[in-house]
Amino acid sequence: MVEMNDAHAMKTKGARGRLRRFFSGIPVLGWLLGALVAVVLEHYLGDPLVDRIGLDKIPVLFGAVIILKKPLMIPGAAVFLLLIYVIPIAVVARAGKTLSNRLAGALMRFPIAVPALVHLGLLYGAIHIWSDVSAYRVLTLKLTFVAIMLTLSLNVINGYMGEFSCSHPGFMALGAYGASVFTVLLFSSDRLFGDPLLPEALGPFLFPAGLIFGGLIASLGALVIAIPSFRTRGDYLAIISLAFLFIVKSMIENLEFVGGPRGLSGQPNYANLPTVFIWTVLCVWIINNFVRSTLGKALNAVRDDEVAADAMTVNTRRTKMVAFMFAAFWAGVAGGIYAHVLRYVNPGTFGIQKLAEVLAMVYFGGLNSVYGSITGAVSLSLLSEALRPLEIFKWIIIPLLLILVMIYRPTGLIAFREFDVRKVMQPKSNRDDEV
Amino acid sequence: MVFFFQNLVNALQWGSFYAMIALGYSMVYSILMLFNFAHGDIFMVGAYIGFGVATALVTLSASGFLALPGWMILVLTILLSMFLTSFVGMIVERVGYRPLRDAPRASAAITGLMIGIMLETGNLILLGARRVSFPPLIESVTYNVGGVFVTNKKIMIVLISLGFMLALHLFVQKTRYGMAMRAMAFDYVVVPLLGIPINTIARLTFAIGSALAAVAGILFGLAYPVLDPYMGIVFGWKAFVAAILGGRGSIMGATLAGFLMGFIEIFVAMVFPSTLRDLIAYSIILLILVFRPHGFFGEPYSARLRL
Amino acid sequence: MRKGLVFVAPLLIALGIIGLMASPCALAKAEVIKIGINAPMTGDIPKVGEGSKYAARMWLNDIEANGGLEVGGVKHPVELVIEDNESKAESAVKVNTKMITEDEVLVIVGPQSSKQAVPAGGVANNYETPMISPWSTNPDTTKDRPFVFRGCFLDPFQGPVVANFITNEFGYTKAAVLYDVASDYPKGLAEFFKQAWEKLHGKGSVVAYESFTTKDADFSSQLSKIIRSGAEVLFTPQYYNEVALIVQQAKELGWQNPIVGSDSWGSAETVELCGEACYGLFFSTHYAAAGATGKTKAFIERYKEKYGYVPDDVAALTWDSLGIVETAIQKCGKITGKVEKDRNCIRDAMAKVEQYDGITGQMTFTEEGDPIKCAVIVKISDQGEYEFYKSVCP
Amino acid sequence: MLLSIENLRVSYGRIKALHGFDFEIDDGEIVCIIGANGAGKSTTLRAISRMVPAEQGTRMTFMGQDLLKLPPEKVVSQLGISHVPEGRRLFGNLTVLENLQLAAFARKDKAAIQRDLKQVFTIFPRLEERVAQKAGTLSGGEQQMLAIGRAFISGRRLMLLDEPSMGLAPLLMLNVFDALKEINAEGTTILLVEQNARLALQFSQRGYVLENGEMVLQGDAKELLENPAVKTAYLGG
Amino acid sequence: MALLEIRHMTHYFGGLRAVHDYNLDIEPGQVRGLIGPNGAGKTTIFNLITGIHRPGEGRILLDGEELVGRQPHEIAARGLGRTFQDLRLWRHMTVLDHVKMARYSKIGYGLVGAFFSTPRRNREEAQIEEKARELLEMMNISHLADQMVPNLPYGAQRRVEMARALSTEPKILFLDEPTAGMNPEELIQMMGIIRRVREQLGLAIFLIEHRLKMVMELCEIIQTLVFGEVIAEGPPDDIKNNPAVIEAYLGKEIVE
Repeated sequence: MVEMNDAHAMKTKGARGRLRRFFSGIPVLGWLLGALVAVVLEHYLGDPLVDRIGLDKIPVLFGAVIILKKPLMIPGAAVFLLLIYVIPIAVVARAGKTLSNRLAGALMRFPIAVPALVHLGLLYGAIHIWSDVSAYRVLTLKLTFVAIMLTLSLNVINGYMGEFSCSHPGFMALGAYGASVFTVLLFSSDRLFGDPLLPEALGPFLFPAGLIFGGLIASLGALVIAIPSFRTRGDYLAIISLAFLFIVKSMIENLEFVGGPRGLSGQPNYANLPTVFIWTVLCVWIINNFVRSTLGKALNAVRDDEVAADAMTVNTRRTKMVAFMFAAFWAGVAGGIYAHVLRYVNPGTFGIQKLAEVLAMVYFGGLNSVYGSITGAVSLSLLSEALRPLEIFKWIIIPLLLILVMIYRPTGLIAFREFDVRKVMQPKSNRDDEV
Repeated sequence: MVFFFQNLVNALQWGSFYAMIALGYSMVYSILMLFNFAHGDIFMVGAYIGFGVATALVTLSASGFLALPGWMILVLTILLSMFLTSFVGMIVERVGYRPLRDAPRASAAITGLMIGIMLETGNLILLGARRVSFPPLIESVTYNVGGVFVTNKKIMIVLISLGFMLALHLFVQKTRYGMAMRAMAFDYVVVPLLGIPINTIARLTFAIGSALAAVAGILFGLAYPVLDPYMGIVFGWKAFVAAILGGRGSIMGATLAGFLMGFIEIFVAMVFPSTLRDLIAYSIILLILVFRPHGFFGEPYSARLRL
Repeated sequence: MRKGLVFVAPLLIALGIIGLMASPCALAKAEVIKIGINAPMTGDIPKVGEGSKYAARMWLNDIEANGGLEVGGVKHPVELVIEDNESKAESAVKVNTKMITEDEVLVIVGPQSSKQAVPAGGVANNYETPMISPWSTNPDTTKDRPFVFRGCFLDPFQGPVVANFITNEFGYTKAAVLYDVASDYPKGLAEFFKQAWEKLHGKGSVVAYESFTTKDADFSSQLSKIIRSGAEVLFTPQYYNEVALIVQQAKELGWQNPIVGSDSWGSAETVELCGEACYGLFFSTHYAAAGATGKTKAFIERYKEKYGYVPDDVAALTWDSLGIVETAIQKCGKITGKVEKDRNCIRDAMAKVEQYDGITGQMTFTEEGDPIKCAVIVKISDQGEYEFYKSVCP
Repeated sequence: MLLSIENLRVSYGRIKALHGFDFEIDDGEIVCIIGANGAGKSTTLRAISRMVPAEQGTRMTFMGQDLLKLPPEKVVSQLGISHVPEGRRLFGNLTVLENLQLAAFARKDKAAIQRDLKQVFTIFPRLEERVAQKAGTLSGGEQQMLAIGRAFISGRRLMLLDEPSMGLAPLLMLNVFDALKEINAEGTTILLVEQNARLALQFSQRGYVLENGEMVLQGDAKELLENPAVKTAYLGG
Repeated sequence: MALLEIRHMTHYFGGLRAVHDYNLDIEPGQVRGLIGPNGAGKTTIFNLITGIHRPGEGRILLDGEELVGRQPHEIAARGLGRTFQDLRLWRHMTVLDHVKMARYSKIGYGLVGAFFSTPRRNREEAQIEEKARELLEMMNISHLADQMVPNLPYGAQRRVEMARALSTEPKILFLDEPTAGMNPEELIQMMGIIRRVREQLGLAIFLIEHRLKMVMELCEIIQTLVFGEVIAEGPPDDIKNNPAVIEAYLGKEIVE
């Protein structure tokens, strides 16, 4: 696909084609380096530059607020974006093209883990420095990461396996409460659970255990849906999962020991940016591994034709069970992180509204695609943050956008595309030289 | 015993709302194979249109220009609102569903959700955050029948909704449009091959579903006279449950399941501590579906039921 | 490469010049005081958001009419940053973070309901920014958070007030409670009322303790149970929209005893929605609109004139919270422009506010940041107006 | 000339199903299109009944009227072109009578509908016996009869038949073709698409042979039957 | 003892009798045919044997082991591979993935391997892929390995299905109308493929067909099924001349 696009770009005339040609052949590594340079620039030169061009502050979400709220400052914001982001990234990526290609090539000679870690390290570096400018960015990023995990895990059921599951907020709630009870009970003094049972210093180390605990509880809950899914599919299963969501919510409201409708607060502050990032990467990595293995592709076989799958030795029950429990596990982990980011949970959060949000992200981004889920989660999270200045009209614009996407790309922006880590990191051949 | 009958009366009224909304859901769902997640919000719009029409008529009547009795206003309100709301339904169909008829059904579900959000937000923008109070069109009279309290409104609501359900049933069974709808529910691709305009039928389906939602909205306004822009969400989703619980393509099924939902909610609260109502009520529904995996009148899942 | 630069450079320069020209050269003026309002404009309770917004705008108008907020002799312009938290915890936290770190507000007023105020309070406390939630009654909102205050009294106070009032007024001994189990304010208040009632009349004196779920509209099953239980009075600490339905349905089911409510009844809409069915009922609240005197009356009249309806308690509490903020800022003596310093100063001043004379009564903050204030019992008159009935102080 | 088509082009996404098929049918004829699976036979029928859009450059006229301007339901109700789709596609949840009545959806002439209904029952007496039965419970042959009867009522100037022999035992197959002959004798022109080339050619007057979306042969059916190329390719030697 | 033994298999759908007292013996390497008019219950017999439906009565023994009551995937893994009349390919999967998927039962790396991409998984996946490519080679469709199936011509889709069925490493291959909808040319190719498969892999084959020419040429023994009952069984020549068969099924066409 990628090659085809490039080849296509070669032929197209005009500014767009020229632009494409100009930037073709830059590996992901090159772009990452560019981004890193840009964020470092922003970090050190952002404030002086802002003073010089008369902005109040560094535009926090690429100037969205300024564009929508203070049209007079748009030129300033544009200058800032150009000087800090567009030009440095473009220049570094383009000028370093040969170098980064060579570097990427050299890295690929190591076992796959090495280039993967290098790329992730660079990505994290860029994100970290970018977010260092403002706590608001940190929070937005954390919640975006949570959204990625949620969307991706729901895509396992709704996209890869083709069921319409409505229970995801329920799984998330189970995970959030599971992990919260774990950490609050063990490490924090609280109105409901009293003094911590373990020394607080252990907390950050056992936090992963807490998240896994939450994930496992969510997995257990998923059995309630997985078992009926052996006998029924489609709409009826959608209703079962919806009923499950109502049940979970009502159950938590009735559980006094976790605070009932008042919610549970006092989660220790363990969910810092690196932790959230690492868990998100883990989630993407494991889910991607799974859906690319033959065992995982059995989900697609079950979706496209269950009878045929069965006849081709695919254990469909096991497949469904694994899919539901696996997706629920990650929803649970995401819930646990969510609870520790906000440091408060209440059952009201995990209702229909959350469901609509996650569903929208999955279908907007694209079914059956890791790329799609990441795109959907990131773009909708950032969009709903960036459009904040529109106030209530935001809730006209975002739905409208989604409707348009559904009409013109019914399976979402990037659907049915495999996420091949190796391909992503590979050096790109330089076509400019060939032409 | 009195207590039981009291709750029975209550459940009948409550169930008729679920049934009415589930019917509209079921129409679109079975005929076009789409989840119309905007239906709950069309119910909301219907209630607001009803509110607008009723208020206008009451004012008109009070001004002496056109003195109408309460029941007359009610009848006019229902008819006018059905008419107006059916247009809303048709617009929703045209904008949100027709372009997606051949898309995966889940995409249409998302569109529906989004249209719903737009309707809610639109209401909020237009009318502000105030909740409005539905005018009491008829004087409420309470009858005490051996300790069971029944109001004239309750009787009227149950009767009107049963009447509309019967009318719908007859329409679908006896008229050629109804026949075309049933045919479309079975296999819509070949419907145009018989000279039946598919878009007309789809529009009609949405129009009827929305008109029913408007009736439900007005009756709801009479029984529970507080309207707010988000009133349709929970109702919509629960009616969605009822529509599918009834079984695909079954008007009887949707009606029964709607009443069943109402009965479950009321009677669970009657027997068990009411804090556990949702927990128990939805566990019951979940169990029903586990043991009757295709709803009451539905067929086993076929390839067409896929998303 | 070079070609690209040729393209971009002039564009860049042009943009730069425009940017420089357009930038406001505001340097010499007095420091702007920014106050954040974190309110639910969309989502479950848009009405609450609207009330907060209107009250805040009115307050700002007053300040602007004075030419700014005078602190230590300098008039500072005031800017309100109003953000929508969509009635979501997650969004409330984002909004708080944004207002604190991006907009650099000095104080935050809101979020209103506890679901958002509890997590948002954590953020405010972390960043050492004073926050006052006008309406949140959950103890967790302010607990162990020196920077977080609230403008209303807590459930443990209101519960006994109502219980005592009913006992003294009617002499009943059997009470029923109907509340929303999924909403923390009614649930908390219901619990404290039950405790207080059973303390007065012994265990089992709350003969029916029934609940429903947010957005429910039919309470007939619960009400039937309540009627059968033989309760003499019904306490329902619900929001005004539900009050209307509960009261009407109770009447239809043959309930003839009094129904008593809490401060959440205190909206103009209660009577508007409920109609005659609510006439003659009592509820405890922060202030009574009808029969109000002095500045309370003035506030109500101004608000009504401006926005077309009698303000509800959220608006009044928001107004008072802003008043407290104003007092604290003035007490602070000086706005330095250094955000951290000003915030700390304001917090300290707020903690020391004593006998603030608001439209919802006099208040003083406890160590936890909760106010000590009096409750008012209001009767809905036969004209549908709120009449001051009596005042109960802790 | 009843129907004339020039340069019929249809694509499904990137796959071209038909590239430039020309053909015409005279009033009262029986014409068949034969060819391998995927040659574009069904697509041709679908394009005529406007179920799939024809691409730019296609011209289609029926009795001098431009077909391409009409939506699918008008093709049936205004021009009287009926289509018996592949696999019959009856409404299994409706009774036999309802299936037939539905076919008259767009028709207003009550008396004529009744007359046509009678005629269907004379051609297929089996259907009259099962009038109140749900269509889904009919046997394969009865279903095919109903499908043809339904098409007969919905429009009778031109009938498009897509694989009427599919899934029928040889004996039943012949019954069905006898009935089609009868319908043709009543004045309905028939365009037939068949997998079973021998049967189709024996039954028709003229034939077209499609290969990969293009017409490779056309002519008198009897001649095509004898054509050595057709023989080896489609008649099994 | 035969490889596959079916004794007295009877099945009802609702009150409708679909299959009555059906018996079958298949020896290793044998090619058998099943013919009969539409609705006679041929596909039902396939579905009963492969476990999609559970027979009401009767026993099905593969190598002496009872199959009745097992899940379809277990039965398939024990060596009953099949194709479907209506193809039943997976819309969103590549040709290669189809063939790989059919080796599901042979995967040993388990969930740990699936989640964490262990060396064992990579090794096994590589082996599976190699085997799959061999099969594609055998079907002459290796150049289509990365295509999505809906993009393929019909004949190629049939081959994919065949490759997929073979990938389960069956002892007996059940072919349900493998030439449905094919033109004569494709039909001849398909017959070639079936012969080759049988020779190279030494499978037993059981096929349902409408095209008598093909059945007669390929099969050693043919059963004729009418209304769920076997009315004749024997070598092709016997069947061709059996008056009961002619009357019930072949009808005029053969007589002509």
